[in-house]
Amino acid sequence: MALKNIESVPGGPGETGSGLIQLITADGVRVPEPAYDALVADIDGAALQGLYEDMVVVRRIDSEATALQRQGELALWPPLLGQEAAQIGSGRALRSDDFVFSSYRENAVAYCRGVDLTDILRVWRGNASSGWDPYAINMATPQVIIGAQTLHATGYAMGILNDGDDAVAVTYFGDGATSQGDVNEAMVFAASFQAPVIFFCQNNHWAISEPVGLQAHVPIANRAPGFGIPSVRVDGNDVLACLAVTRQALARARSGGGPTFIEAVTYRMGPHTTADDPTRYRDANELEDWAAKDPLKRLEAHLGSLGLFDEAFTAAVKAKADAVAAELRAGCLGMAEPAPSDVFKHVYSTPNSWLDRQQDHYERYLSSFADSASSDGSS
Amino acid sequence: MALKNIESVPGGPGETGSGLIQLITADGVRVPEPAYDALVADIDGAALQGLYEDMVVVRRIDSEATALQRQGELALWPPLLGQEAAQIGSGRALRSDDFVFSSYRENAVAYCRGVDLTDILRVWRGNASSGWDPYAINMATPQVIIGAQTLHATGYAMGILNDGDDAVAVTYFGDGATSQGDVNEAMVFAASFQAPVIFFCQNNHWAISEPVGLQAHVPIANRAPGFGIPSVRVDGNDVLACLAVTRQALARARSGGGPTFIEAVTYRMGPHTTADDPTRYRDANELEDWAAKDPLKRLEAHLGSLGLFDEAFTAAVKAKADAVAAELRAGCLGMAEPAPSDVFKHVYSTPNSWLDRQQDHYERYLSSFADSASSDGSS
Amino acid sequence: MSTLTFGRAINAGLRRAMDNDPKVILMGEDIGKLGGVFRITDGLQKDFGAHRVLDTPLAEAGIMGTAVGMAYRGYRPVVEIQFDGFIYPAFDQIVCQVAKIHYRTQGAVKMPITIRVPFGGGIGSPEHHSESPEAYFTHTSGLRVISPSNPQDAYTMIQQAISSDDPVLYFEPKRRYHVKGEVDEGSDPAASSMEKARVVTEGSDVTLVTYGPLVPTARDAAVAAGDDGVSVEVIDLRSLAPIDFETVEASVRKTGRLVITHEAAQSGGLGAEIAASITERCFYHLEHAPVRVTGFDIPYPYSKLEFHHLPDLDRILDGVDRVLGRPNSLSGLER
Amino acid sequence: MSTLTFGRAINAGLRRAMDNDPKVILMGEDIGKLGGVFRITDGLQKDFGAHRVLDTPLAEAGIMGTAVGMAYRGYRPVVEIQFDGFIYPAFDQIVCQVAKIHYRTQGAVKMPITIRVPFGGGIGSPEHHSESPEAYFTHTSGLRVISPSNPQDAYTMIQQAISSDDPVLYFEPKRRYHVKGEVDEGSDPAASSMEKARVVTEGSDVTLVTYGPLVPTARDAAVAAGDDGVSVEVIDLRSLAPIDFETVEASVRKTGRLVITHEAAQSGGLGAEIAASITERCFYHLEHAPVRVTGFDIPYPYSKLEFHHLPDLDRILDGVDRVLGRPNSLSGLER
Ligand SMILES: Cc1ncc(C[n+]2csc(CCOP(=O)(O)OP(=O)(O)O)c2C)c(N)n1
Ligand SMILES: Cc1ncc(C[n+]2csc(CCOP(=O)(O)OP(=O)(O)O)c2C)c(N)n1
Ligand SMILES: [Mg+2]
Ligand SMILES: [Mg+2]
Repeated sequence: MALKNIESVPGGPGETGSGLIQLITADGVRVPEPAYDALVADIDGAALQGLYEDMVVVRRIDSEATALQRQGELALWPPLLGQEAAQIGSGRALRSDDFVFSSYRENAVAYCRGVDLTDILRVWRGNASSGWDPYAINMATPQVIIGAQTLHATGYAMGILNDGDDAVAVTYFGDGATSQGDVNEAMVFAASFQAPVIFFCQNNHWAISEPVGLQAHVPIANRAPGFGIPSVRVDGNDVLACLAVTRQALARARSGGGPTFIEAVTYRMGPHTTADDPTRYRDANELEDWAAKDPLKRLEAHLGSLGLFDEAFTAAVKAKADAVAAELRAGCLGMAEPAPSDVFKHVYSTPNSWLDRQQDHYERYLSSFADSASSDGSS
Repeated sequence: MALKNIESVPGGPGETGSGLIQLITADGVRVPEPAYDALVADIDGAALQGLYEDMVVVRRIDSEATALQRQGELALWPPLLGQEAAQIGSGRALRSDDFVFSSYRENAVAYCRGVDLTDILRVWRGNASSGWDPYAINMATPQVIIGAQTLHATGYAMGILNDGDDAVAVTYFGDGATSQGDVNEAMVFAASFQAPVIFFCQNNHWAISEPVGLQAHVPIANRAPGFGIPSVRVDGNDVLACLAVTRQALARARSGGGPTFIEAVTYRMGPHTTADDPTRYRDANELEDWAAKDPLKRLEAHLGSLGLFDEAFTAAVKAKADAVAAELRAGCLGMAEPAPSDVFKHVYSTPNSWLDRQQDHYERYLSSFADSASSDGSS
Repeated sequence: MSTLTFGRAINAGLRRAMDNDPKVILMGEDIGKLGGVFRITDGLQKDFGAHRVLDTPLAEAGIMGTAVGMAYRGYRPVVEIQFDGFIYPAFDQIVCQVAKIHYRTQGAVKMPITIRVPFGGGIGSPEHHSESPEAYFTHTSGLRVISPSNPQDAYTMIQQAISSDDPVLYFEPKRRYHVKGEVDEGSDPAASSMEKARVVTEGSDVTLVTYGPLVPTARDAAVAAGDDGVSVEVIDLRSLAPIDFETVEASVRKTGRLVITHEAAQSGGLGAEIAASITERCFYHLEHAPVRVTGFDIPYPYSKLEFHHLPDLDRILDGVDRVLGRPNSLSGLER
Repeated sequence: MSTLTFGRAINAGLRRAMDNDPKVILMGEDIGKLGGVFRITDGLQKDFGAHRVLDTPLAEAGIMGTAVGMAYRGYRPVVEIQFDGFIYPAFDQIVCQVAKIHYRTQGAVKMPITIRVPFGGGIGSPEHHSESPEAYFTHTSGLRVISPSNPQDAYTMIQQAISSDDPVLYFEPKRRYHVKGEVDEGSDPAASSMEKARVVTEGSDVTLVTYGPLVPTARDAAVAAGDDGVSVEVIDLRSLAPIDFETVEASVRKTGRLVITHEAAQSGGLGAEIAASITERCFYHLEHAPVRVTGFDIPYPYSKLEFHHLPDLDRILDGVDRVLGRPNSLSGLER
């Protein structure tokens, strides 16, 4: 007996073996999964190609943004490399009137929601506290406080119930987040009110430097049933399986069946953010193991087996990705700079005497430079 | 579909039917429970009589304190009426070097720990922020912030681990408390560090006016396994069963097996506190149903069936309870009044210039009355 | 005009806000059948339904976080925190979410959440039931903080809070719940501003600033001082963030002397902000440094000692003497 | 004497405290193998073992609450909060437990917990990574709050915090982590008090009070003012609760003018307490109202604007001009 950090647990939350819903294997083979096949019966070759294109595009957004960060154009970037299937599979299952509350890593979900590409970058360039109008794409802007958004989604879902609507709130969070009180309270509220909310946990095996075994000793999907919430553990690198389980959860929520917890078992192939150095804490072998399960590769193989991965298709996908990357880069570089007195905007929605006075004083201060010397352009 | 409070759920946390560990039925019949019988094999007739005496005494403490409150001698009192078996059964299982972190309702546990009776009342009389030196009886003073103490117990247990000791930390909390983030985080930490801590939840069916069905839709004991913590649901009105499951959990913890969660299904037969009026929210029938399951009555019946409930015994128990009640009352009435400058004591363990100045000023203020007029006795 | 207790006046205000706007939803622990431990929401669940008055699970972060989600969805949640000392589990959601989402989303999302907090001491309760945490919130940008001191204000200001598009902390002086007063239930809450301070008693020698539970105490002190020939102007702040400094400033320009009293601990309490701001605004009108008469820098004490901690009439009068340079408890102290 | 960065000086202080007392245990997120996101605990898990340097689950209330339990058991936990903006989930455990248990148990239980908080802005980070929450804690009775401004103090004060039997918030000015300075690693932390302020630069015209990240800025401002013929005395508070008002008072009695600067929002910030207390203590020595140069009452802004929010040399000098009655940005404003 000793006090210590336990890093990995046999049969624990890091294991991928048992009870994982999978429709396409790591080798690209479509395997039957009776409870879920019907849910994706409509996904024909063209739809699969569409999902593939999405994944390529978001991976390209990710690498372009990482490059922009390296070039000093962004202050920081949280890559989603490796998690494309989890985000595209679930994101593409949603209706436009569903509402997403995510953390900071769900750029692929934002892409599915139809976000303006430039908007994704505003916050990481330091040009805004967040990028978009949540109501324009029915997705809240990134949440930095780990787990806080899960309660927002639950409350939003309570509002849906009260409106008699059949939309669904979907919240994304990580394996680390499951340790936060907020996430557990969200499950309590969701169960108590039978709210139409989906808890979509991307278990990417890491919370910065902490392996998932430090947060939990049993699979994370086991947590929810104890709150009275059905859960499912899905291969998070299998886009079709992610689509299927999300559709199942959405159908349950829309028909009054309440919340569902989805654990998508995936892997953060990059650093936590561009400021992180995973070599300090992570074994290179682990990365290699997961590279073999890459979500794009397996869909390539599967499409190939269907004869749908020809040159015309890959060229079209590449062209799309190039265009998106170019738009992203242009949007980044062309972003308008904020004005100094923007710091005072939107703190309150109605005038506030304290702040108005401070703004007045600061503007006088700034203009005192303009008076006394040549303007420094900051006012 | 509508937004509403759900009060009771079939098979939910309020139900007592299935999977409940019981060694003595409501009618006082000892029933075999193979997994637990050996754990209480040493509990002979005399020991059972001891447990019965304990329960009578703590019920008497409870009613005497309630009377003291009605008479204006206490500001408030949180009765444990109905929960005697849960508290005595578990409390008597502990070793003196185990450490208890409880809420405000565990006066019977404090009794088991050997608390000075007067100390129980200090806080409710308004004469102290808490009653006793935690290290004197290895039990923290009552925690008012719902659920906070579960983390303290877990941290204490981490300290035990680090000391290489085989003591156990035990935390008591209610059904309502299980909704708090702290309680869920405590389970996360306990599982992560495999800490020797017992989560003892008294599901007394109510959190002030809120029925347990509003906090949870499945039995509370189901919660822990999802955190990787074994759990057991026990008849909280069966003192022997409570003793048995606690002993099992203690043995597990002492031998390096980590935490256990115990849900003792019981009933708060009185008001939440003496300030509460349960007729506003609670059906009288429910109370009647539970009166039939009274923890003392069933032990009386059982002792009777063993020929151990004769007049000599009941007279001795009554005498003991009377003596305890008299001691309690005398201790209450005889409590020394605090001095005004006690407000400044023990805020810090070393001198603090801000507070010292305030104390000096206040003492000058008080003595200005002594100077200018006859003393009002407050200084 | 009807005569209502403070508590019933809040109840009436809630009722009117719920009548006027179906998006107003109450959330909290024990607020349904029980009507809250102080009965402030008495009868509202019965009349408006369990979908408008929600008994929530016992988790303050959960209540606040789900209220944020309801606000995202277009609702105007009114959250009851059962006692002052139980607001801290919700602190993160209040400070990082409720206060910041409007700013974060550049005005796209509004957070019209009202957080009702019975606060303050003097009711003989155990730990965590008598605290005055207002300064934590007045220091938090993005929030508005108000506190009524009488039934009419309680009635009007709860409606103003609910109709504010900004989040509002509404601090209810619980030891005054039973105080009765005249309430004009037909009055239009939009006709006045919840941000204006009110001169309770006019006076010319000393300005005495307070809010919430100590307003009646301050008024009594003014009467007592008057008997002693000192004319005290009592100001009830009503809004604690922002504070209506114009009103306080105008008074201090007249009196030249400022006493501030509150129950909260002195260091870093609201009194510091008031003293600092008024000194900035009218330094050359001040005859004496502003005097603070407040709770001590201690955890709220057990009830047998609480009236040593809480400012009362005598301590306020001692402060008035101090600001006037009359003999007082600190006379002769080298300061 | 060795030359260490601010960050390495904290690391060295932690190491020495752990060497001296096996009851010192570090807890936090990512503090083990990674050494923390700022590398402050670099190498400590390797050298002292995983039972002394605990990577905890991702839950701040959990970290703080288990630290309380460890303290009950006789340990001296040193908790790292990864960034200032992530302390709020632990607020309840800090305010209701860490701060109050000694009082609650009438001195029977000690809470020698040190809470390390990298704080303040200026590093170009997104939301929640640049906050200055110190005033929430200086208003919380039962806590001590300190903030070092240079490597030597960082080294000494972390050891003083850990050996204090009271809980201590130790605020680390993260934008200064890379500043280098001389550190006497043999010095005895018990030889000095963490509660004493330090006069950084002597001066006779204006007293400039600050702490943590703005101390170097204040020193630069004093130099600039000196070039302009104004003699500024800079005081580094070091302890924020309690504040060593004797040192500030002595300075203001000499200069008659006080400027306070901090990054936190103005309203209810520490500057208010300093202005109010110093006005109380030496009103008749003041030539002008104390001037505050602080962050605005806004959520910490996105990084492209953060240097508009943060006080800098020019804004401090403008404050100095104001307190001296020299031409300044507010000249001519009717105040
Ligand atoms: C309340 C809070 N504590 C700490 C952090 C710092 N932090 C940012 S990301 C992160 C790890 C999150 O891990 P996980 O939930 O698994 O999500 P992932 O980053 O893997 O997507 C931490 C500790 C934070 N943002 N918020
Ligand atoms: C953080 C917090 N919120 C609210 C309260 C008010 N309160 C006191 S007891 C109680 C109900 C507790 O119910 P439960 O956990 O079931 O324990 P029981 O009283 O039934 O023993 C509530 C809501 C509190 N003490 N602390
Ligand atoms: Mg993760
Ligand atoms: Mg209960």
